[in-house]
Amino acid sequence: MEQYLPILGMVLIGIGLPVVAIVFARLLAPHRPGGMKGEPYECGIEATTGIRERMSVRYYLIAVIFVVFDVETIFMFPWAVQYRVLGLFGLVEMVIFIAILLLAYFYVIKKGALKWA
Amino acid sequence: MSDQEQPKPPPPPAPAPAREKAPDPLAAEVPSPALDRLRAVHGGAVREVRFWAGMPLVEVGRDQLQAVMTFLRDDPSCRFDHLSTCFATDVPERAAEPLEMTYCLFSWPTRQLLAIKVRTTAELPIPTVSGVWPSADWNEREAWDLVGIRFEGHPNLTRILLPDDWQGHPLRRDYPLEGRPGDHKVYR
Amino acid sequence: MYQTSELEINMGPQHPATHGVLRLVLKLDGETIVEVRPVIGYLHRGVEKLSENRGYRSVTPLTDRLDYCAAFAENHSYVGAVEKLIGVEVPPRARTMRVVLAELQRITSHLIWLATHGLDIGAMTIFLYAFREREKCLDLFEGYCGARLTYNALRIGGLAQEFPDGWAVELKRFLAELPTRIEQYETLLTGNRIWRQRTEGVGVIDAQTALGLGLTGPTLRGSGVDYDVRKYAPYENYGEFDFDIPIGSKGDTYDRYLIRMEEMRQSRRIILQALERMPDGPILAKVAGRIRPPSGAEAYFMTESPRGEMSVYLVSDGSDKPYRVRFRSPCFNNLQGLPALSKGHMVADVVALIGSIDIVLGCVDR
Amino acid sequence: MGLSDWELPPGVVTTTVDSVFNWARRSSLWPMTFGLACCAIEMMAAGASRFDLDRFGMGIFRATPRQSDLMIVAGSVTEKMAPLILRLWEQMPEPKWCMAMGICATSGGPFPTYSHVQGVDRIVPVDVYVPGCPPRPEALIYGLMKLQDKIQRETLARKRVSRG
Repeated sequence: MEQYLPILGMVLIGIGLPVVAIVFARLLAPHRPGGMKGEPYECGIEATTGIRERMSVRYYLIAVIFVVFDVETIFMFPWAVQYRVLGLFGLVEMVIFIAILLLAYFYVIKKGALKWA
Repeated sequence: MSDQEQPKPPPPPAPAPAREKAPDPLAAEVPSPALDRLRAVHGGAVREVRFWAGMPLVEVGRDQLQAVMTFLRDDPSCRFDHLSTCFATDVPERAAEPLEMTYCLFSWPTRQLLAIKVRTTAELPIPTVSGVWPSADWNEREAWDLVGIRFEGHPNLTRILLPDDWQGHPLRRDYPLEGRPGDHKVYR
Repeated sequence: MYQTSELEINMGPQHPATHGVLRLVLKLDGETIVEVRPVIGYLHRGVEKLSENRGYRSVTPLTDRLDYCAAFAENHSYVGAVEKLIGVEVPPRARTMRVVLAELQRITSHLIWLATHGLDIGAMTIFLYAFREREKCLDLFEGYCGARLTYNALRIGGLAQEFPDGWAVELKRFLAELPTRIEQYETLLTGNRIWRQRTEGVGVIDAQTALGLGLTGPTLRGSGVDYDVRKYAPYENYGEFDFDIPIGSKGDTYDRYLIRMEEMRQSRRIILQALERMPDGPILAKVAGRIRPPSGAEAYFMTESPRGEMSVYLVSDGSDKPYRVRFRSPCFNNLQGLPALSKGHMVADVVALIGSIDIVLGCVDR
Repeated sequence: MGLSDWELPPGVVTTTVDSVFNWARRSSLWPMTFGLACCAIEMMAAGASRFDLDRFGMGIFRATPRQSDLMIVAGSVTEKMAPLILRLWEQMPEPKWCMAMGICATSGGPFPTYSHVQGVDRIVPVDVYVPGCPPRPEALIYGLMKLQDKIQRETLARKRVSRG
């Protein structure tokens, strides 16, 4: 049971910090909306086009590819921490994992998803 | 050009000196091959020629401006490939044609400097030169913005320096320096 | 394929990468630029109208504030124009001193160009390094005329004051360490893959279009045209010193970067030669108390400022106030070339391009 | 519903809360990069390594008004720029302060012309004026320290006189 305490502590801190920050900010910070504060900021110019503008799909493609490889690095963290304990098994496991993602990477490059123009 | 032409001062005539002053050495004529070429080919267009500090100031007729400018740029002995700047001046003393446009040309290959002047009124448009040198585009827009000379055939003759809803042309002599009452808006 | 609507966005007057209050209306298709429309005038203070209401001598402080990164170059072109208008002969010592100060100003201006150009592309360290050298230059200028930015050090007919003693020694010490500093910048940038990818092939312009657009200075010399006012219309005594004009080959941002780095070395060469051959004698010519050039007198004086050909056209009407003053600013024409330079590039390249044509908005809007 | 809207009576509670709030606000004033003219070069020099604004917690120049507390109007304000300055000022979240750097922003400076606003306080309420043309980085830092003193004296209690 005890070894779960640190996790509970981390969860509490994880949830507590943002909640405390938001609540105190809402309570204590001056709050004066109105005037031009609500307008979208466009370097000082009155925004001609609205915010909800149709964006090119390429942004979405690049964002998703980034998320995939970012999550890949996150999965490496537990392995990197327990590198000694996992030993050869962990190494082989990770090499396979990286190889699969490398395959995906070359596929993405070949399909030209990263090329912008 | 045997007799030394007395330089006719276009802006207000200076107080007539008591005795006839010897012509200023700075106004001396300087041999300028480009000017001679221009006179030879476009003699009709050239209205008046003056010199000052070694730079020929040539006044050209408004209608032949386009032809003169293309000639000056393309002629092998002139080769004015660099329109350094062109700006407008308001000279109210000359009531007939108060607005004056000065084109300052410099030829890098032949190292010659030449100033071409064209006179007009607020209504009569001057043919644009942005066809010959694209760099004249913004200069002419500034001339329209600050002095109010119209340019015929200019791709986008709008205000460039002042806000779009500005009234009047500030570089006119009758425009007060600190601005007319409506210029400075009140915010607080 | 699929058709997305073009996004029109303002890279507006308040923007960290526009080097002042320049507004670019960008029409974008995704990240690629369809059309750039510069909107200027947000710093138009009407200096030309103001200088028509002042005496010839009191216009000089206004010229400091036009191109505030190279105030000496602006002073120099205005004072030179007045001297040409009234035919004053500047004594040789004053001319050589002007060359020394003009070239020191070129180094200072190129340093701030390098700092902001690097910062725009993401090289934060080069900003701090270049400002460290620039502070040394500003100390030298402050030692000479008391001001860091707006010098007003020139008088019609010569210079305001002599070099303070020990100033030339200080200048030589700064010039001695300058090459190692430039090497430091070059090791940071020239071989840097990111820097090359962000600048090579960006904003290519050929010589003919550049000439037609009236580009001057390093922006024009990037396309392989060696037009420099110091060589083609030498003023002061630039003819006596030997220095060469670096020119580019492809006309892209990388060439313009290499040119300006090389120009700093050439300026150092000129200053060292000028300090050796410094003649002695008066530093201010005798000029009439009230400057009243005859009416109808007009003069045009061209100088090579760090940004390009900076010239002043003076018209006189016989009174002691200039009738019309025209400041020909290099940044005005270089900025006019921006749409041509940024055809088909991406938004990030426009940021690199603004740094590459090195514009100062005070000089554009006057 | 900010704390200052609670209409607290001035007393020992508010003074301690004041000192904490003001200390926090004073020591991390994030300026907005708003360089207009020559003063912007001196502001950059102040931000660079020799005069280093980071010693005061102000080194981080935020590009957008949304994340900045201090607007340093560094340079000449023209008629074309005036409505933009007002919009940028409005788009900054409270608490915000404004500093007029240089005599152009303070009172029109050497340009009494048709297109030049004779002082930015005709557009936005200014807290600190820094004279000079351009003011040296030390003068700017002195002005910022003056602003910090001003922030230190602010209070959340019921205001006797309403702040403009």
